[in-house]
Amino acid sequence: MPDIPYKDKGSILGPLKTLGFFARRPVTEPFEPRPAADSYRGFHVNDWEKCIGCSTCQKVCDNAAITMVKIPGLPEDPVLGVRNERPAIDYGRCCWCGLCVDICPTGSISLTTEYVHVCRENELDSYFVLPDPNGIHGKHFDKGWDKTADADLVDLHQQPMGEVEPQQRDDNFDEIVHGFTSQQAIIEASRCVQCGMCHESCPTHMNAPEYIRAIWEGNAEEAVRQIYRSNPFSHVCGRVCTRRCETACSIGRRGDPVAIRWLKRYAMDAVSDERIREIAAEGKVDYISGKKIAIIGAGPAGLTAAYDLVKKGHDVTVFEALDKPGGMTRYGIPEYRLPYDRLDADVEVITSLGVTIQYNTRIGRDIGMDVLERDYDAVVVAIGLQQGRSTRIPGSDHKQVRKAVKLLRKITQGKPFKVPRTAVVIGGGNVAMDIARSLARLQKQQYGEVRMTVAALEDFDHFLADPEEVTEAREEGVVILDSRGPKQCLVDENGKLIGLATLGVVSIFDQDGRFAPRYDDSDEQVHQADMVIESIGQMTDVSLFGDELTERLEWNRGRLRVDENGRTSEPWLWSAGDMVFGPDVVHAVADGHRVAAGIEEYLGVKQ
Amino acid sequence: MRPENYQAKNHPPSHEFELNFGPNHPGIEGNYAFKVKLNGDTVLSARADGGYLHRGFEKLMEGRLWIQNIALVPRICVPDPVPMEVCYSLAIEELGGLEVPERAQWIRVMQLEMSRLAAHLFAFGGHAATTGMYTTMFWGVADRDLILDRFEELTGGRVYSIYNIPGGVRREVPDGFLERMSSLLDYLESRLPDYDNLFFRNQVFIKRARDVGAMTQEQALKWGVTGPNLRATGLAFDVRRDDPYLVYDQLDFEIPTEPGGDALSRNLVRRSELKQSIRILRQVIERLPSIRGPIRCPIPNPLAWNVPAGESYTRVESSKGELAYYVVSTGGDKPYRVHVRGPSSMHAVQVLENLAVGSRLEDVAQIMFSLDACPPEVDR
Amino acid sequence: MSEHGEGHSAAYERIRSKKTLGEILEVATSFEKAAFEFYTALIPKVSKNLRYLVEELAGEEQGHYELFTSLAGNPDIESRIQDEIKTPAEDRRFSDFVQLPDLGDHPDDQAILQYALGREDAAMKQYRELADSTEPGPVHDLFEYLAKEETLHKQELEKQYYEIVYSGGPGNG
Amino acid sequence: MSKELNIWLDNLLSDIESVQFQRRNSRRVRVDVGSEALPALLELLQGRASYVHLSAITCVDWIEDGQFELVYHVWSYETRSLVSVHTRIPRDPGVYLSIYDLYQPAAFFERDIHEMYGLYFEGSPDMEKFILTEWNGPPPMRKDFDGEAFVNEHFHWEQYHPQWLKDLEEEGGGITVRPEDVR
Repeated sequence: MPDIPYKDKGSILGPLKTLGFFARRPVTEPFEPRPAADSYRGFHVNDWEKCIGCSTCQKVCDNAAITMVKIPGLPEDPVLGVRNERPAIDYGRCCWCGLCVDICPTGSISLTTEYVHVCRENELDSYFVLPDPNGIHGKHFDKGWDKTADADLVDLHQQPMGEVEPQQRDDNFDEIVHGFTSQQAIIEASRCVQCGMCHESCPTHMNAPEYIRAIWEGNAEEAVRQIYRSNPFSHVCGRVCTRRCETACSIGRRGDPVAIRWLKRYAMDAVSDERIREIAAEGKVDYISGKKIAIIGAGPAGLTAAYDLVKKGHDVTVFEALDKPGGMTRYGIPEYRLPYDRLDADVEVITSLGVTIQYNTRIGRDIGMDVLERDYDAVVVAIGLQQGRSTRIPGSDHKQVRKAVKLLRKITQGKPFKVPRTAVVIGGGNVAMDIARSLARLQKQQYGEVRMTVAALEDFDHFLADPEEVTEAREEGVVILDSRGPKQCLVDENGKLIGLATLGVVSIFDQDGRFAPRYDDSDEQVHQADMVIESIGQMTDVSLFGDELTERLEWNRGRLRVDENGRTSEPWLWSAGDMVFGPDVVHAVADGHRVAAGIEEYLGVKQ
Repeated sequence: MRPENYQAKNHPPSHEFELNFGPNHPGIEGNYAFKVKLNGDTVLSARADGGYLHRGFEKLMEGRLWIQNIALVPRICVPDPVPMEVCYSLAIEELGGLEVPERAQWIRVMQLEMSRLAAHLFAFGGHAATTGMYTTMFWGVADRDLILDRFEELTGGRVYSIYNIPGGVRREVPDGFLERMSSLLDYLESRLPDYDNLFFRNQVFIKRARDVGAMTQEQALKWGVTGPNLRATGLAFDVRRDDPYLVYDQLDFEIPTEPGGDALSRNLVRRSELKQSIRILRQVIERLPSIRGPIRCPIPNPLAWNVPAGESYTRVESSKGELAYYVVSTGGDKPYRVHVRGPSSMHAVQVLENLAVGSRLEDVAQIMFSLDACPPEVDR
Repeated sequence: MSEHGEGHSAAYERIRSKKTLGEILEVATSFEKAAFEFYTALIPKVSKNLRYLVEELAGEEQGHYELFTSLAGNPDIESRIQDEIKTPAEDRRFSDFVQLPDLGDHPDDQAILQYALGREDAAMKQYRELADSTEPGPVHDLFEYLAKEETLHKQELEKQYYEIVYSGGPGNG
Repeated sequence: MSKELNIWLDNLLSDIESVQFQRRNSRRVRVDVGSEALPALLELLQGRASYVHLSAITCVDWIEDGQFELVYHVWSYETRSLVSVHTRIPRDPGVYLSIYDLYQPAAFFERDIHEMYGLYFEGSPDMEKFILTEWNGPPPMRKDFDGEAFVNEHFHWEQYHPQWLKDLEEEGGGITVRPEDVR
């Protein structure tokens, strides 16, 4: 036991010790509020430039002190994941715990060192505050409790996605991405803060927060059910979607967005095809409407419309010019990105509901549009962008100058062609990567080496292809050159293609952000090649309409003029998909839903 | 001067009176009240009456996400909030299998001892006030404030630090904090002789407190007394040593006891514990810089955090005695049940009711304060 | 290059021999008129979905035509022209590598744009040459102005060309 | 010594029928016992195994099972270990035996459980209300009592309408998501 002298009785002079206090300094507290500590949890400030209105602060607030308020005039952009809402704090409820700061995905909100607010009873409204960068009383106070790496409650890192190593994948078309394990999927799903930005940015407004939540709860079937509310092409979208959702994801503001696409893929792979068919059939009406609908093109737009319409009891026939369904998702996307059996599974869900697909039937050649107009209650044209554009530079009419979309189709169909020993691709989009990587695989198989160059107009800061496509293509031996403008395809005196000449690009955009490339004549390069593949753009072949219908239809800058439901100027004719909106699977799906809704409404009126 | 409607009341012949201590009695804070039945100045029987100070914690916790409760639990005991946060966090860590980094454990110990110092200064300051020695209370509160300054610096909050979360602590220790903490300890240690002179060696206090509210060790054990109150009956029991948590098994400290079991002994135990807490804090300040690493293990997104199903019972030694949390999870994002076993509710109801009987009216407040019960935790 | 191209070339030669601004404008005006008439005649030849393109080109040339007409009638043209040429636009050599096709009976959008680019390029170069070969003064300023006008129009067409032809974008196909 | 006691305790508990026992670590033991055997088991633990300190009694409302779970946490100062004895009783009628005879602190815990869960302990010295003296509703800690709904029904929230909000409303903005919408 330590000796503490409180037990001895002390001296009678003890009280005199108090005289010593005269020598001590008095304690004086200033009247003004004392400055608070550096990480004090005082009143809020919110950087409105950073804040995106995701309302995560509101969800974590343990005292229900946060109200979201819409502020007209602030930017609002669902595609970028920005809402014009900002949190307002009820200081009658707030307890200054700072959880809102720690969880804020953007890091916009922080607490300050300001802590005094006084009001009279009739000024209670002053308890309800809309924090902006200026603080509650418009006076500057230093930041207090602010976002730090230690305190961050947002997990900024995605679960790593396993991939086949380059050496194992560069000579075959096996799928590269492994997909999440259930453990990984649950962890990844748990990163979601349920802000719903993904839902708003998705062209078809997938219920991503709901299916992510279901995955997190370990309920893959419920996730599939949520997925099928808005997307019957989810094996496809789970693999190759352009995933605007992840661009809009609020977690992506400071870290990796939630891997929404891979989560969708996980849910779809986790449930058996048979069970998915059952879930997709839920809600199908039990009567036959007696209406007949023709859909031209068995791609995502056409088949999505077919899916919706067949569930409403209509008789739906899809006409497909080729011998298999899927459109560009089959003939444009290489198998290493989207295995055909997964695409087949998506399509089988739709056919299992009663949709008939008539293959090898080209409308305009085998059946005229006039026949469809006569025999069906409504017709949907969803033929996509099947034709490749040409650069039409000198020499581009050589037979060894090919178009990427045609070549990809050939590879999918397994039609034989002579694989070039050396090839150059003109273009920098995902299609360019697809053809380059597909040919590289064939080169590796046949010649044991890859001699493949991609010459893109854009520089890497403005590249069109996804970064992972570029990385993976390089891993597979493809050389990617940026800022190269095609000048001429070179042909020798014997008429043999020997390569492509390109010029360096100094800049690609003008001050308005429009494309206006400037070349440097002194920077000319020649890329040896016995094949040049053009992959610069695609267009629709509208010849199926014939001259007469083309004249009857209204057009808008080269594309069919459609109303907000996708209906053309002809009351029986709808148009959907890439041919309306440009190339994008998920947009095509959204469009399929849109025209299906339009047709449903029209048929109701027509009765 | 009597009101017009005044009428003398006929008192019952038994000379028994009922007196209500609190909620507005100056001797007790909060809404908790204490009713005594008197014969003259002698207490015949006593009855604790719960109030509504911060009521309904356990129910509230069932409706909140796991992490949201960290803002709630410190309120259960205002003078000594840190053990609440730590004990709750420990329970979730046990359920979730979270490994708290060593550095975070040391930081937790530091706060726990800071909180104990602050709480003890408050406790004997309050006791002194019940015997009319207000200077001690003023000093105690003023010195406690210096500790709160350090809390403010470390945690961003003076009283409710809301600094411990499942997995560790929320922030790294600020630069220069340990030096400032060290000089605070020097100051507090230099104050101990002042407190001894003013209070603990003061014959007024000793004579007033001796044999007041006395209990034997046997009684203490029977009544479920814990903490300093139990140690004041001579039993050297301390959860920190006997059921160790965090890094207390790596620390060197003693468990002061006193034999008397009375109000005096209870205060003397607290006085001795001040010194032990300073001793522990010095060790933490020495060791902490060499313990590197994270201050929190990775935890899931709090909005989507399912704590694995199960139950855990975690105990810590708070300044008032044994504090325990029984937490049940059914695997959901909120607790299914949280039971707070607080020391104060036990001391302030049954123990106080027992001790008060037979004592004199003027000692009731002393007995209450020597037990150091915390009203919000009683009302919990 | 088609016969229209040759026709332009001969006409530019004609300009060179002219000295007064009024005369020069008169000939330039006739170019734009010829182009306008060419596009107008093309409209019914192309498929309906592409007509917008030719219509726009015709409209553009008509605008030029009207501009030149009003310039010729403006007594203050000298000062106006001087105002306009302070920041001559720079030529980008994009369309240099676009082959000039035979437009044929049913030209597609790319062919039409290529033709238009070729025409603007030729006009721009001719005006530029004229400007470079004249002494500083009102005549020089007028050629400078015309060269800049054609340059701007050509740049606008180049952008349109990209947007139509290089529409690859970040697609999936 | 404590180690021997632990072993002795393990042996003892595994011998008793209807007792499931699980050693979590050197200082934590979970025991599940039928409600009829619980008082005897506690008596054994207290009398023969030095578990003299009743740390707490917890009640858990397993409403879906129609049961209350009672957990008795007892501590031994000698073995320095804590035994949590779990038992379940039917939620209805919700009557059980008091262990006040064994552990006096039980009076407080039992009184609290009675007040909060409506579970009556026969033989407990004091089943009077402690906090809820003015409450006639259902026992509030039961799962079927929704505290938040009660509060929203009976209390008035301050409805703020400051000038900045009025201004925003004039411009077409204003409140979009209230906190109660996301709870």
